[in-house]
Amino acid sequence: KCAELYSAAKIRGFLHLYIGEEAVAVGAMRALTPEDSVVATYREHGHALLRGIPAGAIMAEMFGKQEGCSRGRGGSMHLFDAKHRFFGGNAIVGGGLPLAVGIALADKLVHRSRVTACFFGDGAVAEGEFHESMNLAALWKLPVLFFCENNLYGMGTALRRAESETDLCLKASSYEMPAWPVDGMDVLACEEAAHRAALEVRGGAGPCFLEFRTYRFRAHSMYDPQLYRSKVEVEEWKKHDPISTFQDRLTVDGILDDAKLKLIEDEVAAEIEEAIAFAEAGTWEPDEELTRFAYSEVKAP
Amino acid sequence: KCAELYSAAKIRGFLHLYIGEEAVAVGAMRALTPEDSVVATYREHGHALLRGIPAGAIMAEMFGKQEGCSRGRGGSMHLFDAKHRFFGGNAIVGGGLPLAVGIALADKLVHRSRVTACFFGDGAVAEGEFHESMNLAALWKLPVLFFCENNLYGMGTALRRAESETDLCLKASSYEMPAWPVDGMDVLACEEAAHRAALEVRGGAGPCFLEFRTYRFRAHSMYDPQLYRSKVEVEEWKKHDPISTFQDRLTVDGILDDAKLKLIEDEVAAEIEEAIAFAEAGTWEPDEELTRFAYSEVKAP
Amino acid sequence: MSAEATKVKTTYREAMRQAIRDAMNRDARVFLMGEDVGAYGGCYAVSKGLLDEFGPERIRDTPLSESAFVGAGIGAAMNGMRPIVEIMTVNFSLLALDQIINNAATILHMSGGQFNIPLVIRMTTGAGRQLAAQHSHSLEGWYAHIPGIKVLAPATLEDARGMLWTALEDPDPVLIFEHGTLYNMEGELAADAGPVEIAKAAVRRAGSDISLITYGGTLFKTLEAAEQLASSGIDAEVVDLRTLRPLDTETILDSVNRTHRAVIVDEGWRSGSISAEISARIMEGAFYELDLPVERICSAEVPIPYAKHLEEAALPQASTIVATVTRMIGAHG
Amino acid sequence: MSAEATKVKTTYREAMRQAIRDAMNRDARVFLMGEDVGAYGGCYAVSKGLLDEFGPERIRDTPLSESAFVGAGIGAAMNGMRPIVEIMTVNFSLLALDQIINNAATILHMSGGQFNIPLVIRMTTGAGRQLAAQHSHSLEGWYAHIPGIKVLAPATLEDARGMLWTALEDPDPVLIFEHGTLYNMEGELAADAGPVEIAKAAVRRAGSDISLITYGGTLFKTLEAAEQLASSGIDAEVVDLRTLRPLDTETILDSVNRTHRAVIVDEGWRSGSISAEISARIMEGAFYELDLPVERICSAEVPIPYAKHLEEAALPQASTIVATVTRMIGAHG
Ligand SMILES: Cc1ncc(C[n+]2csc(CCOP(=O)(O)OP(=O)(O)O)c2C)c(N)n1
Ligand SMILES: Cc1ncc(C[n+]2csc(CCOP(=O)(O)OP(=O)(O)O)c2C)c(N)n1
Ligand SMILES: [Mg+2]
Ligand SMILES: [Mg+2]
Repeated sequence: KCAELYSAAKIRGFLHLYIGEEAVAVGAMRALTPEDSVVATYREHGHALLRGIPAGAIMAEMFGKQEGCSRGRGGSMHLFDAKHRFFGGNAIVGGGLPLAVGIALADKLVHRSRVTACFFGDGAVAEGEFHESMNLAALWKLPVLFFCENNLYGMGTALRRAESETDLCLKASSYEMPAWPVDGMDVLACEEAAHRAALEVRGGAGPCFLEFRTYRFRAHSMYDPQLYRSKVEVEEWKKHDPISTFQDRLTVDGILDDAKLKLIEDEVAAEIEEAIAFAEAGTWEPDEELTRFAYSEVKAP
Repeated sequence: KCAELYSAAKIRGFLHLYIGEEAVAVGAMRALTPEDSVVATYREHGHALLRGIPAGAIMAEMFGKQEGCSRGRGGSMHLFDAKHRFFGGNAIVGGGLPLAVGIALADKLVHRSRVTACFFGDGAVAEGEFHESMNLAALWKLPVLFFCENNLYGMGTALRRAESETDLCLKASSYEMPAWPVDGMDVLACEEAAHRAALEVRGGAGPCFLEFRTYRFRAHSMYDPQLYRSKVEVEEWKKHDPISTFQDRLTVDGILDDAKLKLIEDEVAAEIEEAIAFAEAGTWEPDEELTRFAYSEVKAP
Repeated sequence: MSAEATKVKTTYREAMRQAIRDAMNRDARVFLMGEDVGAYGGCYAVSKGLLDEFGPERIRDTPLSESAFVGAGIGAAMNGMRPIVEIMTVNFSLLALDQIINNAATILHMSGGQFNIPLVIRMTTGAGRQLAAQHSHSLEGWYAHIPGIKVLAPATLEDARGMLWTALEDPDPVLIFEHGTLYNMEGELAADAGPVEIAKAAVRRAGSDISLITYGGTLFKTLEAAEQLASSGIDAEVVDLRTLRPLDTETILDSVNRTHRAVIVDEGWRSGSISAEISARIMEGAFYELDLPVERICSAEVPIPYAKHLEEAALPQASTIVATVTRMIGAHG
Repeated sequence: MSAEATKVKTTYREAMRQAIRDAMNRDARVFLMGEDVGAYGGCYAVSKGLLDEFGPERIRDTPLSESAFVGAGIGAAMNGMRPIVEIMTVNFSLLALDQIINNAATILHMSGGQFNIPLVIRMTTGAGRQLAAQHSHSLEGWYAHIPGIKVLAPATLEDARGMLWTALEDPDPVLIFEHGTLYNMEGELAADAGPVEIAKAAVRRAGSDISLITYGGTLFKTLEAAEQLASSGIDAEVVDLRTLRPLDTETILDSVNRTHRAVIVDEGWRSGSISAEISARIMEGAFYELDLPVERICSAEVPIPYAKHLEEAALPQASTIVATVTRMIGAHG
């Protein structure tokens, strides 16, 4: 568990993307079985890793090597893995929600008790696709877990400058969809809430909406000068760093000590080294194969 | 007033479209000044007429004559009139809402105290453009009157089969937008509610949402076999026919008697005759002008 | 389809309905989803009666949410189903274009070949019914620009009946465009008519003087023109593209190599239409075979007007085709 | 722009920013609206600093609601304003296509000429930055199919600086496509540089052996290829289309009539690209002037891959242009 947590955290160091929000994916993913489906965004490295996609395959994908989980065709924003039922990082904000609705619809039509977890940010809530997907899922009582990672910003736009009503759970209610907020900086709270939601959804009660209240410590992307928020605000949130706070708790509870911590950190460091080595050793897909995968090469079963 | 009411009703006889819902447009339009703007749907004949577009120009438009209010280019679904600030019948469900938001934004930017009335049906509520437009209008506190004509059906789809939450006012609330339901079969109730809403919106309080609860007596369109609703249901609603009920009330109050009624009916009949005559007498735009109006012929001021 | 097969009288609409019924019976993974496909019976009555036959789970009415239900079709296809998504009219498909282009057309590629999308999207296209500028676009040729999808334009009863199942068997997203003026078309269809291949264009009328290349709603106007031309001694060949992506260049060049003249008839707006692509391919593949430049007869570059006479003037008509061909051949005996 | 005018060093990004600033100062009806144009400074930093200069009313951040804020731009334009709407990337414009095609492009016509829409929509287009298949489309040529809108593709600093104001003065909707690889392009611009006309294509390099017709992101690759060809004795003319709708056919035919050979270089996918339209127009207007068939160099028909080497292989490159031209001219002394 801690190893997951750590690796989910550290591996990101490579692209500075999910830092600060680790608790959400770590907690939420633990509510899912291998049979369930996951739809994610371009900020999906942690999710992919937690879903079980090998760190090496993810790293290789970012390198653009054909050993990558998307053969180097997708890159960091488009990690896919059919075996782990990871239906991709989607780089169109809101674009993954209709897919999740359809994946869940298929499960319902053939009476499978799977659930589909759909991760998206607070910024996606303004998109029409959010509205249409929420209504469809609720209207048809589909097994979708809408996991909203509310980090208070969509790029440089603060939630209060994007939504006339900033209580996102209220929005879910307007579709008659059960919804509740979760402390996204507390991994145990995230896990507990996700479990509860998954239980209801799996039982056939229809979709559920969770608002994970979290914060992005790093810039939105490499190019982001962060003119839109104050250092003070960021520092304030860093006090709630899900990793260090969880660490402290484990230490107090006597579960973790410096020796164990050292062990884990070494483990993670090694895993990262391995992943990078794997990616480095990866090969480039030959140019001749350029036009592959525009269309299928085999007939669908 | 009654003449309006009647003509709004009777003239539709020509295309069987708005019958049963007349009270909404009649009541709502009375809250607007000539300076205000109107955005409507393809079911806009009554609205256009009430807005002051001459019946002849509307009839000519349906005939496809160049004397029509859109020169015969738009037809029954696309009545336009710049002079009366009638920004068109829009035949994309939900497609008019973003336009209304923009029209209101322009008024706000130049500090005009105009309001923009946007009519749309219950079916439009499921569209992403509804969601995005409601949020923008509320977020920016724009002077938009969202007039939802809830006739319980979108073509053949009953509201309860289209929305997980059928209380449309609840949806408006999720954008922090004031909203209330109105008896759409009672012309005086419609007028009163529209006045109240217009007053607030004009005062700068931001947008307002009214749900006019009404019913479409006729088929959705000529082709509609109405397999989706029972005759009984239709008959039940017809008991609340806004015209006959209002007529009865006026008669009881001694405002209307058979003589006056006869007078009005003759007046309307004459108006319709005139409109038809005007349309008949209209001319066809020459084929040589086919490609006009793809682009402007004069520079914009 | 065997030649001796007994024929039955039917319409394009019924042929399409039979195709849906057939697909639903063949494969439990198939379901139909769209606005008013069920209780209303389909806005053009194509799916009329199917709700009673297959029930609301498989003949699924949707709210007005083009983007979400098209996206849901993609998701369902990724998760084992074979959805048929109906969009009432091509104009409304613009509301779902993000899902079609950013997801349906790219996911197989972005996933390095892991997730194919066996989805069929049907929609009505074209003008000719005085529905004005928001209900009369012909965008099938425009869609044909997008890699990752296939685009079909069934014009005959056989293709209305036969293309759907072949499209459903295709592992990738297939868009089927049904021209609104064809639904009421009556004709004879073999009682045992079934799936047809979608890889090749078809020569609907053999001829030696000029190739008239068209598809969908303009096929019959073109055939009519060909008959008129015949009476004045001009023997025109009529090629029905049938599939707009991928284009069957071989059949096109084959015809042009025999006739040495070509006119493309396309209801799309001229600039950037698929007629331009065909002209360019003839340029690239048969330049030295041409007796004279390839010409195009397309819709006028204006949103389709409501007035009947203007709408007719905006669209390709048999008379225009006859006049153009006569001029071209007159110029070169 | 006077020849003696003092030059200043600038970038494409700064030229575009200066154009926006200039427009905001010229006309109080102008405002900029889009995602992160204000507080964030623009996703490509084009509008950086303008928020402080003009305030949040006129440099207006929007939520992620492409359809609504593009539609709001249309409405505001219909009600007296001159909005500049920024869409971050061309792919996201697919979410607003209903508003662009069903409203912006049709309302003037549907209203019989009553409501014109003086709206400008700016967006980033093109590949070359490893952003993969959902951020790398080149759809400007595809948009050029739609009557009712105009489509601009500024490639030079002069056009980045000058096209915006001319577009704002246009009574109808104008789409401006800015290729993502150009923002950092540095160069000299006249200090007094201002509005430019948008009606004509420009010959960026005069030549007599062959016409290389291109625009936007591939202009400089084509000019580079022309230089390389010159060193091997082939004198290529380079035509920059600048405006994709309406196309300046005259300048194109003019060039081909002089060189008798042509290659079109276009980052769009080959099938149904604007390169096809240009080839077809040359077929129709200069067939008898051609020494050999017009060829096209376009992007491979595949969603743009992430891997750098594959992305490069997918796009037109100077080397491909040189090889193609050499082969063509080699074949015909
Ligand atoms: C439809 C669309 N519009 C705009 C963008 C550009 N964009 C990428 S991420 C982003 C912010 C999204 O914010 P949020 O949904 O809160 O996710 P977060 O990045 O905060 O995790 C934007 C505007 C996009 N990718 N897709
Ligand atoms: C985007 C879009 N989808 C579908 C249609 C086809 N259509 C026209 S009217 C209609 C029903 C709309 O219902 P509602 O909004 O309740 O308006 P009403 O007709 O009841 O007044 C539909 C589905 C359309 N015009 N636009
Ligand atoms: Mg966010
Ligand atoms: Mg309704």
